[in-house]
Amino acid sequence: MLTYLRKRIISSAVPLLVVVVGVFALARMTGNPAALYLPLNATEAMREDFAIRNGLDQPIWVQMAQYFGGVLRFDFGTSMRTGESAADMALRAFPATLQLAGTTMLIAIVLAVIVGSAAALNPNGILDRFSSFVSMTAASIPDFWLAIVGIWVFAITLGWVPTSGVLGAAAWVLPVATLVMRPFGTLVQVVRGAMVSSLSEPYIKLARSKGATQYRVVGAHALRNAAAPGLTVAGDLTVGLVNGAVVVETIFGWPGIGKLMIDSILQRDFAVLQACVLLTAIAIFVLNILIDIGYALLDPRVRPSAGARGRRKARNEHRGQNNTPATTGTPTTSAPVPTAAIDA
Amino acid sequence: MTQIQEKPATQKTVKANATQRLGRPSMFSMLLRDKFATVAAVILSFVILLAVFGPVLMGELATKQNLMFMNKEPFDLSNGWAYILGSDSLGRSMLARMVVATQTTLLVAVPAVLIALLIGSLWGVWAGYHRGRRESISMRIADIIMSFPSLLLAVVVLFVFSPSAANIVLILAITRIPIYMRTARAESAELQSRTFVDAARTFGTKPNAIIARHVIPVVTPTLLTLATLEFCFVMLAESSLSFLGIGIQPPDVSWGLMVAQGRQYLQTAWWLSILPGLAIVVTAVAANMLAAWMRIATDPAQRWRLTLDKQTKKSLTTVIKDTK
Amino acid sequence: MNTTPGGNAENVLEVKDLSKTFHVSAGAAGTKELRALDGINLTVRKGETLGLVGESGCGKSTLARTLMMLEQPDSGTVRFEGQDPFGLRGKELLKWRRRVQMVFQDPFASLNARMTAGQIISEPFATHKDMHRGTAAKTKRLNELLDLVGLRATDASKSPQEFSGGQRQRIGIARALALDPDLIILDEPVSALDLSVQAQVLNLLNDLQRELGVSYIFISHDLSVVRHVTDRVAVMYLGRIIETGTTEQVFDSPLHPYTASLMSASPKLDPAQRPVQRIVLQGELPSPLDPPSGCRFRTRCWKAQPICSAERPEKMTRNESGKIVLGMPGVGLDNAEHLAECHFPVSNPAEAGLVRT
Amino acid sequence: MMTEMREPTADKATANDTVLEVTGLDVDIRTPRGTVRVVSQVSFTARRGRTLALLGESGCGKSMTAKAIAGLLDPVASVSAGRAELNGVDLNQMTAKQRRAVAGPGLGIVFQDALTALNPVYTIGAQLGESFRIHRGANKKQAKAEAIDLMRRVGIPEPETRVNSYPHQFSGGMRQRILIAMAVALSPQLLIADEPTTALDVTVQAQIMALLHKLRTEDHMAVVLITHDLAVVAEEADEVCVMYAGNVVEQGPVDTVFSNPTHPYTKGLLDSVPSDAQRGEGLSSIPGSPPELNKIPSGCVYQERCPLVSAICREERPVLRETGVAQRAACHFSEKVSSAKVSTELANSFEEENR
Repeated sequence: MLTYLRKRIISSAVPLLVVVVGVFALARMTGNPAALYLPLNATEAMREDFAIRNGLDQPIWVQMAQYFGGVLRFDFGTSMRTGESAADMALRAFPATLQLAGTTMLIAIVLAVIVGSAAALNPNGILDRFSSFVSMTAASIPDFWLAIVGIWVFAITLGWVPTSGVLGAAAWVLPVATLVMRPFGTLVQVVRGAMVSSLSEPYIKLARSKGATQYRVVGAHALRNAAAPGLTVAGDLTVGLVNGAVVVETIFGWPGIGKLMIDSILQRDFAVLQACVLLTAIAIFVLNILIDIGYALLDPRVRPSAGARGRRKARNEHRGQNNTPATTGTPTTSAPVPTAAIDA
Repeated sequence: MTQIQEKPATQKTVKANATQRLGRPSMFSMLLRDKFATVAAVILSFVILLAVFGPVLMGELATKQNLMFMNKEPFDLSNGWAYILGSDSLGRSMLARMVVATQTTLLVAVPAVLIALLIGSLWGVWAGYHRGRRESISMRIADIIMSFPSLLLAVVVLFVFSPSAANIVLILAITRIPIYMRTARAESAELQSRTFVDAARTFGTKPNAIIARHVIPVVTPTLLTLATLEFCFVMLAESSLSFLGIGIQPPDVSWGLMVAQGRQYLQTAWWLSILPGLAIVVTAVAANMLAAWMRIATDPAQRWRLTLDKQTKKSLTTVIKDTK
Repeated sequence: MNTTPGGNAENVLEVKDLSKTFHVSAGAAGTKELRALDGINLTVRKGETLGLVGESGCGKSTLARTLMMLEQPDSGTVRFEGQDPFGLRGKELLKWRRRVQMVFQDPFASLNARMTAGQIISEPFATHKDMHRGTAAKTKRLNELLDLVGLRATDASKSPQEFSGGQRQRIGIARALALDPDLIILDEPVSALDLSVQAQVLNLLNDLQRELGVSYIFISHDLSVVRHVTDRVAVMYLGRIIETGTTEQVFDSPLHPYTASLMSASPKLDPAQRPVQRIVLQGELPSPLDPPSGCRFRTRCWKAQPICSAERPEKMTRNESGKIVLGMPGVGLDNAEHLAECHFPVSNPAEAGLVRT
Repeated sequence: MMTEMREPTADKATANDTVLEVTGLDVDIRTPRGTVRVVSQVSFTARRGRTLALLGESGCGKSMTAKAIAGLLDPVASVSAGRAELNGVDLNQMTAKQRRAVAGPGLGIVFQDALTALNPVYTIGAQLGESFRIHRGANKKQAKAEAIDLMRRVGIPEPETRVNSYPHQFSGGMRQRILIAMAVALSPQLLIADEPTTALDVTVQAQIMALLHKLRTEDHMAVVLITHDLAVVAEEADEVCVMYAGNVVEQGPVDTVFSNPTHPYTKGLLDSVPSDAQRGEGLSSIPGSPPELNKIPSGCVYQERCPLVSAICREERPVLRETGVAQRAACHFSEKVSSAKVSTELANSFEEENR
């Protein structure tokens, strides 16, 4: 298991590095932020002093060397806006996003598994139509508009929930509801597709031939095989969730890392921006590793003994199968009637 | 006794089968069969017409400020058809602005989808066919782009290189290339191992000829369906960028921008945000439904569903119902 | 019919010591060597059908793909009418491609569902443009081919789904004949077909050989079919050819214990042909990743002795009087017809319980 | 290592050892283009300690018949008529609960392709032990012990260690043994083997057939063997039902039917097998191909390919009638079949005319 982990860390460290260096270079190209922080009539000397203090006068690769030197010593530089250490600000904002994303994904996965399996069991039933309708709308509604409609209906007209802020359970309802639509919409179709295909596999007939009850056939045999593809897509969706979080945090004033990132970009607060980017990239990197481990637990064929090629092959198979975004069948024609073998 | 229970439905479909044998039933006749797809096609063509001719028709109506008509209620005909959808905080007609916004939104979304489709598919097919190192490197690059939230990447890039429409198209295209690449690679890798491709190799066909003759015709329908789905995603991404203030900049107008501008007036003038948002949703749902129909129409194994006339469709649903 | 050593006008194909190794990644321990072909020697005479028999995993298909140049061998030589195809490039290679064609096992997978039968059969002409210039010549040739394989001209516009398994295999054969080859490699051509349709296709292949004089390499795991169709047979086990000879010799008086167990194991319809005692091999096919040392069959052979694991057996034959003649290294046995690689070959059919005395 | 050739059990069939009695079984499949009958009026009897073969080419309904008896039909298919009595109790009338109770102790089924039939994400021990947990309430540990005994019984080496391995870590032959072990776990009276060795090589096939034979005699089970391989039927089965387009066209003891076939299709099949006799010359092949199941003609199902076809065959479907000792065939001219070498001369003329 360890060699597998070591290999996995090395192979995904590269994307992490590329992203951080990329952001570092891009941020530097926005020109000199002095204009933002110094009063308009600031003299040339004050600009000079500001540049030296923040090390902006050095050539770019020197700045990069200094920065990464600092990173190794956990010194992520200080925010130009508040003077605080960038790392503290990022770490303070991160848990809020983590909780939001975590709750949303949890709800999305649990709902998707229940609704998805039920939809697979009775094709074209109410749950099947409901799940394809939800995944259709989820893929078609911009999350910021959904948030605004939510506020307009529930906060303003009905007044059940506050329009923003974090205090109290009610404050969580709208943000989570807005964020959960897209992952749930995609995941429910993936689980439904995986369940339909695993229910048609011969090992289901074998289980039935042993006299297993419907509950055992679906719960133990079919669901376990449908879990692996679901997990791969859940991983991709969590990355997408950070997109949604940025918008939702801005609208609901949620003190998350998404909002911090947007503010630090708009105010060109490089240090904080880089700290946030690094933290998000690390989180995604850790998430990918967890998914791979979970995947190996679920599907023994991809365990290390099956060799790296087997692992990548099995995962690509699932990813290839499920990566088209929300596969939304129109309610009437989505019923998976098995085309009879005798179809002329 | 005859072996099969002939039902009137089957006679009619035998005729349908006959047409099928003469040549594939035309896409158009299949479109009419699925009422959801027909509605979607109508909406999309209306939106496209609006985008092309709208701004010319509206002329300067969209920018003429009329301080007498600030924040007018929509749907009250008293103040003429221009204000049927109400007016914004500067008294400009919502109808006119939304029509002009259609053009901007399509001018961003369509090129972005086309660029991503072209680059992503060709790169994916090439990587999938040749496999080996080329495939793994391409997949690593795709993973890098996919492993970072596309919106944040866009925000950073757009902030660095001033947010003009061209930049938005570029960044939206780049972040969506991996989606096409993954699908194209998966399908091409599977196809290149098929026996009829091996057969083509045995009589000396060159890889590019094989790709053109065997791989592309199979991959194209799937990718077109994906592109229609992506059109909806890219449109939402553009409006999110505009909403965050880094997308379309005033004086240009886009639906996302209108929603953002209307946000502070939510209590008093709800329609400033709600109506443009509705336009996005309607267009996006239409694109989604068309994509769902295309998925079935272009897949030979599923196509028969669309050739059934009403009579057989009823028996199809009865078949489904009592399979439970 | 004796074969003189070295290049011989009569031989369509001569293969000497052909080897092919795949590098398979096996878990954390990096890659392992899979010797799919380990020193293959083979000759095919003009107008002859050579059978290639062996169980799954013995390398039959890899050999076919290598002969069709879909795989690059590591060592060994292939002479096609005196010419080495692996040395050819560009135009020359394209010309050589016409002379060897292939028919595949699965009639459903070997035809592109989106093309019509006519397009499938004339696809080779798209690459060999100089063969039949102009559409008129192409259609004439197409109709010729359709007639040759027992299909009607009107079938050209139909798509593969509208044909039965047998008819689809005829389309595959027509495509293989399109470039007028000298040798066709048939990779399990009838295994996927039903019995009644199988007989039709076998008859067709027989008629084509008589009419066009084309030679076949007939790969199959179905012994009754091989016995009926082939003139000579080569038996493969784990990447090596362990016995070759005329079909009668190999089927009726096998030299190698593995061949004997194959003949004995396969169920027979005609009670008279059933063996007195059936040899049921124990154990499983060893993994090609680490094949047994010396003779590769020793782990399942009931006659195995210590020498079998020590040295790889030399070629040997049985002379007219039925005595076993061991080939000493260096003493060529090439002129012998019936060869096998074994230290303790089966002396006579009765010993393997093959013949009901 | 050398096993004696098995003589087919010739003891007289007594009434009390009838395990499975199938009479007039019809199976329909609902497709959007109307209902299609894939199994029509199939009747046979499987006796304890004997093997009955359902022989036929692909699409003849033999697998569908087996699935109907085992109650494993796909949702769109259903048994529309007939009885399948296991020890006197009609399986078709059973409730789902009763069906589950009999699946395992009463009836076991071995599938063809072991790679897809085993659940890839569970260990072999868990899957083998499942029958004991369902029917005998065994806990995990007991189930595993039973699994190890079963693996040893079917000849899988080092069962103690391999019980925790996964299906993809076994070879084709081993996986098939595991499937057989699962089917005979609770020593059922009836074992249905659906093409058990089709996906296997000759040497492994011989091992599996030997194993099936051993288990049948040890547990004196009745075996229904589904196959398209005439040689396997000749060596392994005691009785045979030849099926074509959903109908039984001939049935009887294997030796009688194969030495003296009384239906043109059986005769045609026997002559299509490449045997030593006609080495080199053309095989006598049956022209055309089996009809598609939704285009089966009225009258005799074999009329389109039969060399003896005449007017009566096109209108009236022949019924199974006595044509020899315990031998029955569904043909209007069955006496003409065994005399001439029917399939070759007439077949060729037939082929010319239909070309």
